[in-house]
Amino acid sequence: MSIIDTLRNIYGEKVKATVDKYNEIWIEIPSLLLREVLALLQRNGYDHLSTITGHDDGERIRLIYHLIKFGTKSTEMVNIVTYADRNNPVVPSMINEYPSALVYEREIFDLLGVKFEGHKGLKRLLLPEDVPEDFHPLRKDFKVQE
Amino acid sequence: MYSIDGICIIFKVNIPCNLDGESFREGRKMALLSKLRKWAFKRSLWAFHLNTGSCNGCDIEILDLFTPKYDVERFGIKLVGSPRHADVLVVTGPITKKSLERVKRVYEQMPDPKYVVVVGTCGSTGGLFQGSYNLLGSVDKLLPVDAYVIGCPAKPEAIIDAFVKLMEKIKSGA
Amino acid sequence: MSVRIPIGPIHPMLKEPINFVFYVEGETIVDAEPNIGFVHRGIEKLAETKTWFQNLYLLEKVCGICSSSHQGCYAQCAERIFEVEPPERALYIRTLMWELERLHSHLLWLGVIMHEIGFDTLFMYAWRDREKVLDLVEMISGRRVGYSINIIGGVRRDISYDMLVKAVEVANFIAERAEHYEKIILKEETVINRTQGVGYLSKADAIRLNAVGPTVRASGVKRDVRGNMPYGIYDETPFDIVIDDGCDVLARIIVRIREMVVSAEIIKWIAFQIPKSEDIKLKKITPFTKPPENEAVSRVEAPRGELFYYIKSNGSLNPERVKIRTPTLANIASIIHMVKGHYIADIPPIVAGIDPCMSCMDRVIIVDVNKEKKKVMTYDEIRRYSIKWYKNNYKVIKEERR
Amino acid sequence: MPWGTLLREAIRNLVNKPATVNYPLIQTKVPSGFRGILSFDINKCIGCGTCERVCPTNVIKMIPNEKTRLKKAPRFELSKCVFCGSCVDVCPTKAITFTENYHTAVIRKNELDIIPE
Repeated sequence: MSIIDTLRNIYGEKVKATVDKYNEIWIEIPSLLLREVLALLQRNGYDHLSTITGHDDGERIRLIYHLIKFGTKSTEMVNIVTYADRNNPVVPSMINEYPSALVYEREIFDLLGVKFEGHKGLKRLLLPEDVPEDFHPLRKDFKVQE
Repeated sequence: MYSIDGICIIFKVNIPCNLDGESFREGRKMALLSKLRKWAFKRSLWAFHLNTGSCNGCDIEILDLFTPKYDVERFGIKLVGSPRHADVLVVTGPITKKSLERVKRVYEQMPDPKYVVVVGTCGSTGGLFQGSYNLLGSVDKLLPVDAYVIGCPAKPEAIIDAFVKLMEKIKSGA
Repeated sequence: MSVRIPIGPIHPMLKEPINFVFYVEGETIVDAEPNIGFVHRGIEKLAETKTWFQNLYLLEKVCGICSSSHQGCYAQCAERIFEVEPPERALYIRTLMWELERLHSHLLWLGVIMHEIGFDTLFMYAWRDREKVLDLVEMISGRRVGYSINIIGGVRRDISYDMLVKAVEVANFIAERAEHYEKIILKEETVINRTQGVGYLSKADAIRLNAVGPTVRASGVKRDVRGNMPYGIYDETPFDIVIDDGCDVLARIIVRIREMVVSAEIIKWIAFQIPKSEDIKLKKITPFTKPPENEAVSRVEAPRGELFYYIKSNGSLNPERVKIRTPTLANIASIIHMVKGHYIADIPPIVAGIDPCMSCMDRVIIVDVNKEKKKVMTYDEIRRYSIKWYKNNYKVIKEERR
Repeated sequence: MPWGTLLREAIRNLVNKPATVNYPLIQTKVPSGFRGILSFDINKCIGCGTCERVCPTNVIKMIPNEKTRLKKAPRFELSKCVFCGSCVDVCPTKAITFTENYHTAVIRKNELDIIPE
């Protein structure tokens, strides 16, 4: 696969890639490389960011960037997986590469508490303003108080 | 200041009425005015549709009532743009916390003889969204509800039934 | 100095409450800020507490109009997790329901946008024709809205011969009505005045802002999940992506009307090509089977654009994570870009232009800075104000836009 | 103004019959397979409780009852029901079925409940 080879020979072992049955490419990278890898992908034509998925699996917070490259003949789909520490999750923001990430990052900050450095208006998107500061419903240890 | 409620019914003028629902009923001796009110209400019910977090299924069924196939203007039921002209508040959706404040504001802006009809299962009992962190659950935790229409979404005919039942309830003076 | 206007309540005609704060200098809009969340019911958290089959009915209620898209996308994603393939006939029935839903959703939107600019007769006509699609869908699935026809591994109800005959009849009727509406709209000056050049989104901006669905196709970008990444049986159906390079609200109307004709073609093709076989669902998948532990992504072309689902399972009866991204969320960045530089009177057609699921409870407060007068208007009054405003000075604007 | 198409449309509307359904006087006939209010037949029920586990909105609650083999029968609190039909699909003895009754407008919420006698 072209994109996996380019990433491999640039970053070597730091990149783990798998292809699943429905030719979706899953690439795992450390969060430090996030901005470079996404800038590289955007130069290679992956210009559509479907969304950013945030998921708390108990030890770490997984962030998945779902990208699509609309080629003339074929369409490639790449999912970039990166991890953030659970207590103080900070990840570089993708606002200038993908402007539509403005709303996705605010949603993940609202429901999971991941801070995106470089995001201008990082406020809550979905929950009302008078909600307590550490109220992040999608965290695994979130209790519903009635 | 005692408001002349019956008069304001005839001219559809919203004189602020400081008598809340219960003491109005204690004021039974105003038989003439309540008869006037029943006669006035038999003709037309103006409805204001309020979406408190619904999935749009019931909202579209409510709006189907005002389009050619069901056309509830035959019974004088009209959708108004603001709660100040409305008699019936048609509420859909389990009240989300963010719209809680606005539901109260809309309910208080309605002139006093007002009724609430809840359309949809999630408005009546929370339905599929019971136990969610961001919902109040059912509408009757906040507003006094006069009629429920169960269904997800309710069939437009069932919503017409609810209006008919509401009219009968008004006629019997409840 | 820009004035801050919170917009709402948007007319009850639109459904899902969204609230925009527009920064306005005089009549032109300088900036906008979205404030959504009035309909946030915590579905993603609830989906983690319900079982795989219960989620079918929960996720169908994310949006009442494109419920079959949500359920179909979830079922398709779950089938990728269970690693099963539904039988051929089930895929045909599932695609038929997707296309019928696109018909009634586009007709609904055509009525909404016409009501936004004051053309109420077309609103009534569009919704009267929509009733025919709803009657057909009630016959097939047992309910007008929210058909819940999909299950993991196939479809719940089979489709009989006379339902297919009626489907072809409705498809012909809607295709003929779509051509009729297109003729009217392209020649009707009031519609052209209010929608041409309004809400301009150039092709480069549409790609940069990752707009989806008819909004991006109206800017000349050939992006449609059914065309680019065919799922289900879309690689066999006669399907071509409808695009228009008008880049404004009028182009979005035309794209949606032509899409209705394409959907009618697909329905007729399905009615003739559907394979005759008894099995419509996989017997081995029951409401109590546990999936292997993996994760899957699935995309579907909902009437409003690309709908995206990501599900991760940990092998138990409840999914570990269900991520939903609705098409309206993807188009919000485009609304903010499109609104800049337009008048207050253009807010209704632009905001309704991307066919968002929106209605709201706030009030519009327009603070007139120089006269220090505070005017409170509901969205309904803003519509009448915009129609009146256009009536008395549309000549000026016409020269401006030429 | 597209006079040609509008004139044709106006004449067609004059000729066609009205689109309005005169609902309360003429009860609309729903197609077969319509998902209306549930009906429950106690004699067919064996009390297995599968419907209780499968219902997404916990409408069904098993209460002790003499008539069924496992000595319990479902009680339906239909004000929570979303009429999805998963209980109808999963019931082994087809004790729960859909009726074609769509009159679900009620004054009090418990008017629709089905309690097995």
